[in-house]
Amino acid sequence: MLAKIHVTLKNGVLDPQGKAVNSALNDLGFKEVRNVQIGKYMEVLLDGVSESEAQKRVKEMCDKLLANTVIETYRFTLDSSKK
Amino acid sequence: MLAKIHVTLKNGVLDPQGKAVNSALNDLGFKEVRNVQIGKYMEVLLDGVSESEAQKRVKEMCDKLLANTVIETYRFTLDSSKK
Amino acid sequence: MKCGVVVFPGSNCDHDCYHVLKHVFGFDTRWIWHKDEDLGGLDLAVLPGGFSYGDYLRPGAIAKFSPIMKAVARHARDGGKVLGICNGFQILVEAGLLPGALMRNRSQKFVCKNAYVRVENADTPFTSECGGKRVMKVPIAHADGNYFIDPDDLGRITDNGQVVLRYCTPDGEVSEAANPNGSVQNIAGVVNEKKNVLGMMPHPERCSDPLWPDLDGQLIFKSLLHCA
Amino acid sequence: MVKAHGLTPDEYRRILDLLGRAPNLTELGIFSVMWSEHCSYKSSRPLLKTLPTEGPRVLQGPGENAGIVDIGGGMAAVFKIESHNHPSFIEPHQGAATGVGGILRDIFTMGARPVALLDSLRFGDLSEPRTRYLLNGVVDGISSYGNCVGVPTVGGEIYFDSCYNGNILVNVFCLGLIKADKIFRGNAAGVGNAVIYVGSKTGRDGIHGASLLASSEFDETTEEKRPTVQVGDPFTEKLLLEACLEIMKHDWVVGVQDMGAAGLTSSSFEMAGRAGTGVELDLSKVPLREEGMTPYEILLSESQERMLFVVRQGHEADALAVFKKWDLNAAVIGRVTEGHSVKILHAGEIAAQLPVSAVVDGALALQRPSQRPQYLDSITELDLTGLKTPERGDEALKKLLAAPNIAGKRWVYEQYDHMVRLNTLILPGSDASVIRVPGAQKALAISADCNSRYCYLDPYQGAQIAVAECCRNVVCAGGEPIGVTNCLNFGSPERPEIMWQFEQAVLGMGDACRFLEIPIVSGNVSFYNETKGEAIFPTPTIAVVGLLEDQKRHCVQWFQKPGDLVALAGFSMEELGGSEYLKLTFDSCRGPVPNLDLPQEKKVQRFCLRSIREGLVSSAHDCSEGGLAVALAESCFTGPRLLGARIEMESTLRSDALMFGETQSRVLISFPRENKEALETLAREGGVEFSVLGSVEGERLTVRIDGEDYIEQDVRVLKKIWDESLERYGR
Ligand SMILES: Nc1ncnc2c1ncn2[C@@H]1O[C@H](COP(=O)(O)OP(=O)(O)O)[C@@H](O)[C@H]1O
Ligand SMILES: [Mg+2]
Repeated sequence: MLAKIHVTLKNGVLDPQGKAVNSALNDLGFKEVRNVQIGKYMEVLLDGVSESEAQKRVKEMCDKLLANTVIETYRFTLDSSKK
Repeated sequence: MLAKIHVTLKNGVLDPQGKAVNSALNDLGFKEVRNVQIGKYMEVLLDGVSESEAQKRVKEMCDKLLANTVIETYRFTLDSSKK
Repeated sequence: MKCGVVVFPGSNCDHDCYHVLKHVFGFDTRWIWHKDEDLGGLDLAVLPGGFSYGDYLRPGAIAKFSPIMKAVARHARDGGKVLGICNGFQILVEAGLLPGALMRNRSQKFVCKNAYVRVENADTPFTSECGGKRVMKVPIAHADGNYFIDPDDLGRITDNGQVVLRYCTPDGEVSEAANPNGSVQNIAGVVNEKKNVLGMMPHPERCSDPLWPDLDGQLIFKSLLHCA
Repeated sequence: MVKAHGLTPDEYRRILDLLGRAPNLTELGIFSVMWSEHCSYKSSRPLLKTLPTEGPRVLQGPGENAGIVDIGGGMAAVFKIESHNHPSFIEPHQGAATGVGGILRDIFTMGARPVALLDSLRFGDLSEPRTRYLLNGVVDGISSYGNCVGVPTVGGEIYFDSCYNGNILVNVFCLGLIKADKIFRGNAAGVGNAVIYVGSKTGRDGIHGASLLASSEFDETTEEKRPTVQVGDPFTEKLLLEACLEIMKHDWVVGVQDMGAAGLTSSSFEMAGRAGTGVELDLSKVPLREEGMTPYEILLSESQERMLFVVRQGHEADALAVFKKWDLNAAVIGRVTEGHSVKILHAGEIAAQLPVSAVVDGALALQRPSQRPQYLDSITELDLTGLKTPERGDEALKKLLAAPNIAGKRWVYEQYDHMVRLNTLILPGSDASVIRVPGAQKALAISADCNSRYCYLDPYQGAQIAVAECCRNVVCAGGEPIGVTNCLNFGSPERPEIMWQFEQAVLGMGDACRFLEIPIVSGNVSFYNETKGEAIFPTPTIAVVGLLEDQKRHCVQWFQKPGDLVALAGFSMEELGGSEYLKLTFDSCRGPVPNLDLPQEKKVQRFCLRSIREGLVSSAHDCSEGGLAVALAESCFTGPRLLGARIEMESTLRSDALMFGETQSRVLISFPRENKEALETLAREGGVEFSVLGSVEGERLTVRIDGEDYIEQDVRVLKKIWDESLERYGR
């Protein structure tokens, strides 16, 4: 089972990285860029768990470690075709 | 137009961060975790560009700045519903 | 010797490099602002350590587009010398002036301490005073010093003598225990094919002022002087 | 709504009196933050007034962004310590990072270049996973911010005790250097002058971070719009730092203040208050990060990396050009006006208009009741006869060396760039760090200290000891203490027992500084460090700056040469109360704290400083937690070279008290044999007890007491225990 997890900053939280990349892109001539947000993408491979179990466990992993829920939110999908 | 970009390490490039998170998860009792890979997820908001233009421009942004093609690959999708 | 220290937004070791070049070695040294477009007849351009553009996205990723980098590339192509230290090294690999990439340390943490490096090739303008696999004690201070290069290129740069510094024990043994950041084959510094561009993670400018007991960094600057 | 703003009915009545009308919502918000404990010091002010703040070197005492002390040769040292405890408990990485950012701005706002940081940290039990998470996050946050800005973090302190389980402490100290005639202050002087905003755009970060919570005007959706945690942007801070120091070279810069707690509100009101002027601001001109922000939100936002400048009329464009060079947002947002009020415009309307003095000086100073806490009745005595003395000290020594409060802090300071800018003459790992003054022969020694266990057992004496120990650390590095800053971390001032602790600690600190003749030039108070009625130990963190006229005459704590003699300056008493040994071996936190005899302390420090200045000693290390035995062991193995020592002592004290007791006013020194007589003479003249204990030799530490072996260990083994203990808790 492969969990694909996106962790992004909550609304309104300053994203200094996104800001810097935004202005770098503008300076490089990509004037059409209006906003950039940078987050994390993780793939976690799980062994021998059912989909419903995985659902619960991955949520727990995110809450405990993968996301900093004070400033970040997360979402994930499960892909049971991957071993 | 919103470009959703995933930047991940190439195959064969050791992912020290993924490894560290993997063993942290194992230590926390998530014994079912077998592998973790960590990449970046970026959302770039573009003003007034057509889909085909965006396709070209975002690829250029990735090649030039958003990914380091020595170690990373990227893929992206475009969402024209976002302003 | 005419030297220039490039100041990027977020450069931190610019003053340190300037101080050592100018006041310890007496080189004719000046500042170069990253928005400048030429190097004005320098012998040596130094890209100092620090956090250019906050190291946001990837260290060196944004700085490689500063206007001055075109001039640095021209200077390198024409055989001028370029020394990139720490963040300077990261900028040089991002700009493609040196092979490989610098990734996050294996420990995931910033590390500031003394390291030992062995000089693998004394036949470069930066290391001519370091023959006999000289071991130097030089401070490191970085979070992204984990050198990566794919196996084919690794073979090529090794055969070419482009691997100039490797982390080692105080006795010069290149071992896993002496590797502070996970770099491939303990690589701490590389040169380009023509050997006029050196990138290194350790900070020679931090052990060159006689105010301190450790002075191994002087070897790099003395080599440059010797070659000039 | 008044209550939701954390104002009492009395305070609200006072607002009505001062204004002669009811405030609107924005104005109420302004009063609420400016009269909060954090900004107004309403509970602490009366006591802080008793502190000694003057001295011949003082160029700026408390009241400005930081204190300033003259170091001669036209140079001055600027320094302050500040807390970021609550934010760091909520989000350790960002909380600690923005703490570093805030204290840096306090220093460079005055025109000084920050040259060094210290961090003073307190965490709960390391066996708690939450503690380890907080520890890793805080260290990571400090490292990421300080390293990126390029200011070295050269030292600090770190303690663990269960009293901090629910309230960690993150105090950060910053030292800057300035030309004594180029000091900038937060003055909005000169009617017609421009008020310029520079730095990050304003977002909805941490509104009411400094005071209490929101108003009823906010609806349910507000929560998600209004993150309470501020995220630091060290890159912008670095640009701000360089731009500020560049612009301050011009004589048309009139005043500067950073936007810290209570953001634009406190900076504008305080600057007008100091200059006796008024200010008019147009909030429509403020660079905003988010859409639809109200005047209330703009005024109270605590977005980081922002400053307010007052620039002479006609030089607006010059100022903006400098900021543009550094890629910073900047805008002229107002003017200095006549009269004595701050007028806030937004979208062409008056959003607020308030008399400056009402806001800045109007807060009622509270005489909070104080009462000696009951717990003290039962824990201030210690019956030593009930405690069994071990035959030998080896096991106790090893146990102490592994204790997180004593073990080496390498795991922490290796994550900090402590060398950048090439000024760190003594790196972290010795009693105090030493920073050279570029372009001069001088150097400055800095240290931060507080043993809060002592303060819990006796806040008056504990605070005195914190001052004495901090000075002693600085002296051991060769510095003459010239200035103090402090960060007073306590529980809720609304509880009389806490007020009593606070009062005692302030009096103790003041008396010690007065006696040792060092002025307190800046500081910070952090109350409400308690969870569910459990307050932390009183923790008055002290930081001291010491001057070395000759930077070459600095001294380290570790032994230098085999053959050197080892001696103790000062004398040991049978004191185990409050010690780490008592806690570790007998699981007891009680007893009279070590005695502190200030005249004796002063004599020891003078002797120590003199012998370092005259080049007589090879090393000097103060005896603190773990006592003489730990000091000896550390002197053996903290240097670049491991060296053993052979020690012989005679004593009438219990051996464990002699070796592990924490008697104050003691310094362990080593020196070449030929200097013995000179040192003995100095000691005799200075009225200091001086006893040669043995010599530096071999690779083992052996201690014999009254002819019996007490400790006999391989120094390498001891070092390993001490060095590797803390990193086990790292991530
Ligand atoms: N949190 C910290 N950050 C950086 N350095 C630290 C920290 N804690 C301790 N150190 C360093 O470790 C050494 C020992 O600290 P400490 O045990 O507090 O010394 P002392 O008891 O002499 O005050 C000092 O050099 C100090 O600067
Ligand atoms: Mg000490």
